[in-house]
Amino acid sequence: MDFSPTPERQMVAESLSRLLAEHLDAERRRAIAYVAPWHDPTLWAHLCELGVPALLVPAEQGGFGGAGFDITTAFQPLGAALCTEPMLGHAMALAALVALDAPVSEDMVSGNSRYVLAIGEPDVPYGLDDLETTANRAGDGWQITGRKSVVAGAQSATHVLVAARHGDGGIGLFEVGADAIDLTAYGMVDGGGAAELFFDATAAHAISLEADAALTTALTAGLLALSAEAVGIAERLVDLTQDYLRTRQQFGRPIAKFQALQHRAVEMSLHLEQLRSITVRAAASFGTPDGPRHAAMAKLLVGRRGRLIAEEAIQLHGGIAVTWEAEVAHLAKRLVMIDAQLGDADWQSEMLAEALA
Amino acid sequence: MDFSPTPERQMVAESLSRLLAEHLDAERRRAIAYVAPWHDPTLWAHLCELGVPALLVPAEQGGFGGAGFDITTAFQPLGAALCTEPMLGHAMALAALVALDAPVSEDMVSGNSRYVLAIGEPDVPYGLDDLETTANRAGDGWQITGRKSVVAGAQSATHVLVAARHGDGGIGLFEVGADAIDLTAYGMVDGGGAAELFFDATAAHAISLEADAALTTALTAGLLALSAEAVGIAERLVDLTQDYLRTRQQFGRPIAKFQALQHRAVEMSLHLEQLRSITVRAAASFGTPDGPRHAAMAKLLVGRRGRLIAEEAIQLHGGIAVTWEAEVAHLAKRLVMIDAQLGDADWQSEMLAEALA
Amino acid sequence: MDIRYSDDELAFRTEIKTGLAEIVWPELAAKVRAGSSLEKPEHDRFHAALNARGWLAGHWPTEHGGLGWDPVQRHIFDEELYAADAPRVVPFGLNMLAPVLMAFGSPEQQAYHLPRILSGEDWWCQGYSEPGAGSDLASLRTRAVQEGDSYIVNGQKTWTTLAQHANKIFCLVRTGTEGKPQEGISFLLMDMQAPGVTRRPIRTLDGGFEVNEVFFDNVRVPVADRVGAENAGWTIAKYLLNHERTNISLVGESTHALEQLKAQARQTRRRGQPLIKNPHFAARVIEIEADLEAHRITNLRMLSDAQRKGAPGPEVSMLKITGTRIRQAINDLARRGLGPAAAPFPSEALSGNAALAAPEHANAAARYFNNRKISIYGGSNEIQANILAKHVLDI
Amino acid sequence: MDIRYSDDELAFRTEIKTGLAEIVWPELAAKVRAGSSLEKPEHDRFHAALNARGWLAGHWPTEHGGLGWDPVQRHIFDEELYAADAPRVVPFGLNMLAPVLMAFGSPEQQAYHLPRILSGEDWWCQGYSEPGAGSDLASLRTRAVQEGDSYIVNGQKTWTTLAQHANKIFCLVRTGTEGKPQEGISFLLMDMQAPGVTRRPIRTLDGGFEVNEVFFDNVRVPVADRVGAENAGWTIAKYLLNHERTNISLVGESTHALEQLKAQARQTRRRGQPLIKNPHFAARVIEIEADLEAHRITNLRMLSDAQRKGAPGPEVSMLKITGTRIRQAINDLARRGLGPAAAPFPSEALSGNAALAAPEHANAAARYFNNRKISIYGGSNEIQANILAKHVLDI
Repeated sequence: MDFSPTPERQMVAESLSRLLAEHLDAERRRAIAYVAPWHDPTLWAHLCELGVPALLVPAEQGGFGGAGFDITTAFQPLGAALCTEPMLGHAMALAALVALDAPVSEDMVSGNSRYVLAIGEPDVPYGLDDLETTANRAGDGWQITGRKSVVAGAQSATHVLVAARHGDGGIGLFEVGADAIDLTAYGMVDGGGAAELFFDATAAHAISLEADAALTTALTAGLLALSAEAVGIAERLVDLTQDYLRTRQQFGRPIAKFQALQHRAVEMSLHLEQLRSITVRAAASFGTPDGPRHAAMAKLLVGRRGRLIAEEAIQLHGGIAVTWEAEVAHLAKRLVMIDAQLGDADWQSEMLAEALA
Repeated sequence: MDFSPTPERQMVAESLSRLLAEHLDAERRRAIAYVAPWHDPTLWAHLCELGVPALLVPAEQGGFGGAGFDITTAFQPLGAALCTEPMLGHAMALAALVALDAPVSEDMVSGNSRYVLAIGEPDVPYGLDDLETTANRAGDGWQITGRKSVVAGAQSATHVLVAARHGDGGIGLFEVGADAIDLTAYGMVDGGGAAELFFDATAAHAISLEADAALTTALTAGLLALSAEAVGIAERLVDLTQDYLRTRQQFGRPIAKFQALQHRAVEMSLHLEQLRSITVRAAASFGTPDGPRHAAMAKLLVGRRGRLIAEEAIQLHGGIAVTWEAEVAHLAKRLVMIDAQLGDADWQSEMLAEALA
Repeated sequence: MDIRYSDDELAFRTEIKTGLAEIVWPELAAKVRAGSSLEKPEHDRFHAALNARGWLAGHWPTEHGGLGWDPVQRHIFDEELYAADAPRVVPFGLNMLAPVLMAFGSPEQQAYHLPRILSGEDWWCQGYSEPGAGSDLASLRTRAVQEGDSYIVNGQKTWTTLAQHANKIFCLVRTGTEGKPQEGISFLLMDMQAPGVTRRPIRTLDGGFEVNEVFFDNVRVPVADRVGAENAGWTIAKYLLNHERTNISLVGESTHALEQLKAQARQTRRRGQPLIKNPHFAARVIEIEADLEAHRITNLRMLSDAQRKGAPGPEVSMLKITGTRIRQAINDLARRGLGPAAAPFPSEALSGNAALAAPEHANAAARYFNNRKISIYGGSNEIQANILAKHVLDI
Repeated sequence: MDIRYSDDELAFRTEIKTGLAEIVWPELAAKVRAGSSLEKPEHDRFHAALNARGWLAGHWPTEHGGLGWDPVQRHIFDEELYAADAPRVVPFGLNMLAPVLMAFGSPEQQAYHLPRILSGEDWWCQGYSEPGAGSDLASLRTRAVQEGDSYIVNGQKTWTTLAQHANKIFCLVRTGTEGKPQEGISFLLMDMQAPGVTRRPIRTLDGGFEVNEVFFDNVRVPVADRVGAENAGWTIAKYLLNHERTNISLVGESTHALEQLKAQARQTRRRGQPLIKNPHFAARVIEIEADLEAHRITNLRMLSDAQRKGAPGPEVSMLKITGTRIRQAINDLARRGLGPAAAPFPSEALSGNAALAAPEHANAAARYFNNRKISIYGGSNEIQANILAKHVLDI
């Protein structure tokens, strides 16, 4: 048993952290994350040069990674830096294609093309079972009709992979060029961008007509990525809060001297430790039959305990934490809002419960 | 708006507290509550002399009370004293008969007869909907077949009222003499007694064949009584814990000086305040259309916050609280176990949710 | 025990409800429902309409031009404001400064300021908090040094709510440095237009602007504009904090927000049925509903106590803690109920066919984040817990 | 990162599993499942069987007759004990006194006592807590005064687990009153049969007997039976507290208890279906399962750290807090799952046709109440939080 990262992953993580420290300090991040296009194409290019997309792809498909711990290696530093580059959707698109053993283009591995995987819909934000978007044959190709909702990163994607139900009820995966889509882009309360995608007999190319399993793998990859992102954020929040307690003076002494606050700081550490461990568990299981189950557990704890960490970080900082200038505010917002991506805590709990009985 | 008790109820509550202080100190309570018949017939007689059963009956049926605040007036002091006299079952039986406008005997009002209302079954511990015990006509009378489970106070009842399903699917209320029933009596982990009641074509007398509404009223009265009992216990637990924090010395000072414990003591007070208020709410609504809803809310909060009060009382007392000699232990046990009577917090939540949609 | 409203109180409620229906115009109600910030003219128009009926200061004593509402009437008025989708009455002049003037102000100060508060001529804001002195008022550092018949004020205030609309500010300033830190504090009435006063908006974490920093650079304040004696500001501050807390249960606001939440959950569809039928979501709604019902009674019990006994005791700290928790729990659930649709800034283009939720719900995430403040300001919940601990543990 | 067990470790697990299947006899497993107290002969027989294979002291270093298991092996052994419905190994001699003797005892003490611990000839209990000194060991008051080559011991110990079976007790006693309170403490080995030692059982809140008070009235203890130097007991106590905590994650126990809970919830019927299908109950099970899975990894991470770095750090306080919370949450849910059927004392007549639940579940309420102790003893969770606060906040 060995809980240390491999030297290679350690090196990638450190390079990535350095890169982000250089190009995305807190002030710059605020300038990018809340203004269209809600990310920075230059920063995206830097991430690609470093090989972040390639890290998410196995060697057979032209990358140099693709394991669960590769995903966490990338997303934990991205989380700590509150990076809003549209890497999640790209990672999920890659995971779907890899799972289908479908061709992965060089441009996709290098990040020259930016992909996004569009699954959720207004009434079906989570899961695959009740999707309403449909695909119909049209000549040699397909036409997609329906709406995909709050697709993170879609505002700047060059290619969109769409999950849609086709004639015989199965769920297929279809590719559409971004410029063929009626798209409404917007910014998010926690930074970054997303879009509503409206399909009205929009021409598409079928990648697979039996994509259920591959989409489940992509969702698992997404849950793992979000959990790692959450760990990166939660670590920052815990650090900042501990620092603040040590430095902030009230009633003539550092507030870290107040036992009630001490115990609450300890609770935050306990939550964080659970998040770290369950994310390790999910990363180790990625690609095994336990992968989806452990990823769901990770996302469940991220939803529950992540919110508690975020709320306590704000409360223990006091007024300063509810201002736009405070890094802790933006970290807290992102950590809370992660819950609403790809299935919140209650959803994960329901999915896990179905397997319980 | 007036939140003070009427002078009459104030007087009854004080007399009752005095009576219990005289006859049921902590040591004597332990001697009674855990040894067959798990209550004290002499104490029962004293309670009846004071008019506790009569307090639960309206004047029209020969009592001098019967309102929601009469129920709480009786049960809150009974709770504070951890009295295990079988008053709950008697109160519920009375409430059912009153709701049916059925005759209430003088012996019942005086408490010379001890009644119990048997509803719950092994697979149907809560609610009326899925009851499996049946009643069949036999000549002029009826025969009951089935099992009633963990019927508190049944071990010492003289008469049993049984809820059973009859021919056309309705739920009726039937009376059986206690000596006609195959009964296994036992003591409870929180003190007091109960019994399993086995009916095998047991002869019974029909009180009503349409008892659903009356049984709902009886259950509402039971929930209110249990909530008031819980308030009485919770007040004692909060008092004892605050006293303990003020007196107990560790690390050279009273542990009340430790801020982390201070804040937890405050949390206990907040829980208690919620229990007090929701019980007032339920008492005020008893007999109105909102009665069942507010009683369910009260029992819901008793289940959730009562447990937290009990657990914190033990934790803040430390080791001493897990001993048999400690009053706090017995108070905590009873407060926790109240949750499992007549529908626990989850059950109440489900019932309330059904009305929500 | 009779916890029903009296017939008079019920009639009072009907009167208020009917009147508010006439006062609140549709655009105002829509903005309030959507949680949008109001413009100053909207505030002014609403205040003037309330004042025309005497309701703006209904809770003021009659000798000062009020109607002498008791705490229960005031609570009913508050509930009805929310039920009517009316905005909260801006409290700084009416509910905070006015009681201070009535208790500590000179007859001249009362005669001059109280009518101007009612008329809307003066919009007051509150200069209490400073950077570095949030919950710890004794450590405040803004200084006032007497020069002839004026004080010269230097320093900085922060978290000054709606200062962007205000022409006046009441401030706690340090006038003495001897004795205990809280002994050298005075209470000044200041003009926001005076030379040397500047304000800078603080953007809150949700992107909104409602609080400000206010800077004082050699601002001259007539000594006559001090309320109470020099160095007696601590007493006034404590009096005011207590008054500020009387309306802190948030029962009216939470009741209304819970109804909004239920409406939202009935409209939202998940797995082919309304969200309100999801057992987990429903259970959370139910628990809040039960907690709010209990809290409502606690509030009425304490109002009824206050009606009999006069000033509220330390138990009102309970109302603050429980009230803010319930309010925040509703905010949290409203955000969660929307799922991913809570994340977009609704201000940005989510109109027309791209709309993700009804306008009154779409702001759920921003409101959740913004309302993290309510357990921090007005004496943080930790400070309230300290107050309660002193009370219940006799320490 | 590779969080799988190595092949050697998997082989080790198989060996233990197979062996325990041979060692644990059916009546023992049934009693363990039902949570019943064991008689002394049952403990003795089980210990002897483990000792025959060398497993009783598998974690002892080889020079003292152990097998030198590393922390991971020890954890595997612990998990398999629970999986086999085997009782916990009584830890006082084996896991608490033995490491102290190895670290601080004289060669004579080691040579005499360690074999007697293994053989079962001596059953040790722990004399730490005193009335009035629970978490605050520095304030203990049992006194040992030297007289010739003996100490004369007077005082009282409490919470002495299974002292009813013990013939020996190791004690912290006060031998000095100067300096800091913790400086005058010594560590003594005492004979429970010595004149002046009396014990009195403490009944626990669930009605059981497992802890005791032990009284010392002029008990004579040879100075040779002191471990370490006079007044050096505090160092030993801290060392021992640390060792005691290494097994405190309760991962093995909780894993097994969670499986029992699920089995119970599959058997229990509510509203016409198994309780496990109730959304609320299932959600609680799921949350515990996720927490336990995380905690399992935390435990392995810390074991793996300990394997590399030697002694565990203050992070083990995390294992204590989280481990006890998870264990108590399972106890709580098992009790709740039974509903009213949890309330009767199963010892009283709930057999035959009156049975309310399978014997391994029927004790759920008593176990829940009894296990409130686990967040209190061995350094309460509040003490653990203090330790962690020092660590994370550098205070």
